[in-house]
Amino acid sequence: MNKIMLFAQLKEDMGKSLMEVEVSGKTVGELRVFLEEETPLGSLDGIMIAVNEEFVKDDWVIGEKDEIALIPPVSGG
Amino acid sequence: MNKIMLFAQLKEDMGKSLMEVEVSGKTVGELRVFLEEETPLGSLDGIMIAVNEEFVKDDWVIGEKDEIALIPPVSGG
Amino acid sequence: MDSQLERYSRQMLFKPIGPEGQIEIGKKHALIVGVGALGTHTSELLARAGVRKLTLIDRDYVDRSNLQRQHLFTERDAAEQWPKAEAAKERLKNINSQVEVEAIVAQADAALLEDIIADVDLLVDGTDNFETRFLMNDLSQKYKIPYVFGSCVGSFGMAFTIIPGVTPCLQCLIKRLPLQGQTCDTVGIIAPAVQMVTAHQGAEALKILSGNMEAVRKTYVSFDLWENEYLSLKADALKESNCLSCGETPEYPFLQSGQEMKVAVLCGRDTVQIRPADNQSFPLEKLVDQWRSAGLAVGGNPFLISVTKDGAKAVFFKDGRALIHGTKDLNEARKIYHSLVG
Amino acid sequence: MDSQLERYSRQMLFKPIGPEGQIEIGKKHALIVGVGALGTHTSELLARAGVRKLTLIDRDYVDRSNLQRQHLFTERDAAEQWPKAEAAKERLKNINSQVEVEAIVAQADAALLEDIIADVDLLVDGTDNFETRFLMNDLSQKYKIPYVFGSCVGSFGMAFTIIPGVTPCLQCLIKRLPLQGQTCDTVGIIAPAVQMVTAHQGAEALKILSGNMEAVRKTYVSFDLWENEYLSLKADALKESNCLSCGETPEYPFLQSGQEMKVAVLCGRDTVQIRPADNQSFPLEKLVDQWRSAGLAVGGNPFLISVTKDGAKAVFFKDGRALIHGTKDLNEARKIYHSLVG
Repeated sequence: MNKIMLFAQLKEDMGKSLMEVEVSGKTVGELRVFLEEETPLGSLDGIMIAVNEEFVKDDWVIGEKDEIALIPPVSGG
Repeated sequence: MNKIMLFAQLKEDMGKSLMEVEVSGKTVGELRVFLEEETPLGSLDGIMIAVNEEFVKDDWVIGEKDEIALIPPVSGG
Repeated sequence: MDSQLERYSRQMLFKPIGPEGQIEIGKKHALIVGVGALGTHTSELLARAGVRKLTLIDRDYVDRSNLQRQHLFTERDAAEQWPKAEAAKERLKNINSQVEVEAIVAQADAALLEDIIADVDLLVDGTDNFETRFLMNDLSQKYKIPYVFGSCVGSFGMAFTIIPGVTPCLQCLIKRLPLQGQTCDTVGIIAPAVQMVTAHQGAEALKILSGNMEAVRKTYVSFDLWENEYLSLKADALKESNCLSCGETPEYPFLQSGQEMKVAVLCGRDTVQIRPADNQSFPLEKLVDQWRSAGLAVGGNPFLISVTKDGAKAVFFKDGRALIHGTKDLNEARKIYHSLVG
Repeated sequence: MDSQLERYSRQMLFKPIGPEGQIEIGKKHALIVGVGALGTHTSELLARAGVRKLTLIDRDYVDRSNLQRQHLFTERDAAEQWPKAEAAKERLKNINSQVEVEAIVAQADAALLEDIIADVDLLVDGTDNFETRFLMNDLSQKYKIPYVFGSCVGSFGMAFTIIPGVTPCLQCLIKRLPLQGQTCDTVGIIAPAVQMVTAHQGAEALKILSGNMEAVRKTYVSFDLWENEYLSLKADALKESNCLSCGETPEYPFLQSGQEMKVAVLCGRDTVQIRPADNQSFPLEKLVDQWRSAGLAVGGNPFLISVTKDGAKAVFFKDGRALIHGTKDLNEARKIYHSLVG
């Protein structure tokens, strides 16, 4: 299983700040499509994705038990 | 091996913020004595010790690869 | 000890700065774009720390609803609707008369920023929108000036230090903007989240200004103070060699005229039209959810959405174009737009 | 919206607070002990957030070397040596005239604190010494009032929220004080470290005051902003069932007369004698290293050590007893003692 941490808008959309899914073997790009299609998160365009405390590109392959964080850049200041 | 993170005064005394030693099997109390006798840290009286991100008492036994942090409560404000 | 430096004694006692670092700080000029929550905190911090010069740019004036989180400002500043940059300058002069403070009450556009960039040593992010951030990012890359990014909303925030030639730039990190409508005007903001961002921005600024480049943070910090979460994320893998801002053949797109957000009064009407920059995605449904959730009146038809806020009515089309009714003031319209969209 | 509440609109838009939480905050009384770096930040934050009442206690006056990190104060406050609590009050009234601010210029001893504790809802740590912190800790336990601990030096700091009956107390966590001489006067302090502590203290205060107890942080935060380190450490295992402050048969040792640090003018001499409280270890060699490293003149003989700071000479004996020469002012002597020892 993989843990996914959600922040800000994404936490609101999902109704929780942590979800568990099995996405190992998928690329990060495939994870985006999966989450957009299977969850209430909606478009993840522009959301930064970190795997094991490191931001990675969409071709990165997720491993078993990898911990994922979805970071929406917010604009306030 | 165990990693020990050092902060503030302790970092100064040791000349570095991270040290590696093998102390698994020792209790935290024994770790205190070991560090006081074998390193430049001097008295660790009053220093808080965390193992794997959790503060523990002096009878706690350190495991292999456990990560240790020495936190000196500072007084400034 | 030099009597002018004696006030910084506690900062000089900090060994990585020391008297040498303090002298370096005292030679430096920081440009703070946006003097709201982040900008008031960082400008106070840098004025107290003893920089040579601070330039503050903000187009807005002080409102009572700013006082909950924007330091430097008082009830009187709000009652008199004093421009933020000028109100900040007045307070900063009382705090540290040795620091030169230049206040510019204007939209921070490419022309203005390129005009004043000559001797700037550091760019500090105090803005409330990504259009201005991408402009600062291009400026940082073109003139090789470190840029300390920061932003926050609710109890959530983030900070990252961009060193040209070393780290990824903002364009590498965020290719398309997630305009999901979480702004301080829709989901609120608590002051501790502001301070958490500025604690990071301030520490990075002091490292850079005192010449301690090796201490600069290499990770992207993201936190939620209400959820008690703190992440420190490596970002190197996102550096793009073909990035248009920091890559091998940079074009600095946000410094090119024609690329910026277009804001214009509609001829003969009390309405301003806004066309966002190209690289923004525009999920109108999410925006509508946010606005409803914030208690705003939302209407519309299959072709457009209208939302009313602070007496002004904004109409959004599906491509992101917006009409702000009830004003001819471009800055007022920008303010309403960013407060709704981000 | 109530026009009095409208200024807090961005805080009420934050859902976990909301209008109900804002009304709660507006009923609460926070006591801030120490109005230095931490205390000025947290008092500004809570005044802007709209608490009903703030009580500020500080024995000291504003000095120019405070201005580098202590918000609220200006050059004029330093030139006029205005008492910190009063200078803070004056500024806070300009920021939020709806908040009642009581300034007390005095040593925060047990008698004073027990006298004013009656309707206090929250204790906020702004002090620079552990003697006062242990006093606040006992007060927190005896009267069942949450206590938000914080401290910092250099770029290093920490924060922890103590909820009586739930979390360990300060006495459980720190049984003996490590008086290693790292104070803001010996190793310095940078303002971002202060803001990092107060961001945490402020968030915890808002949770508690708005009635969001389930959101209160359960971990002990410790960070170093220059080293880019942040730890969030579980502390439950340190709770002691036989703790004298929070255990099953509490004695609140720091509220007992005779247990506090003893400070007295020596008869007929321009000298104050200080005897520290019992639970302190006293590694004189480490202190000497710190003082030398801070550039202070240190002398001595096999029986005692003398150190000169700001024109005053302090003499330390091996058991921790100290003589502060050149003053008959107890508070001045305390200030010198804590600036050297912690």
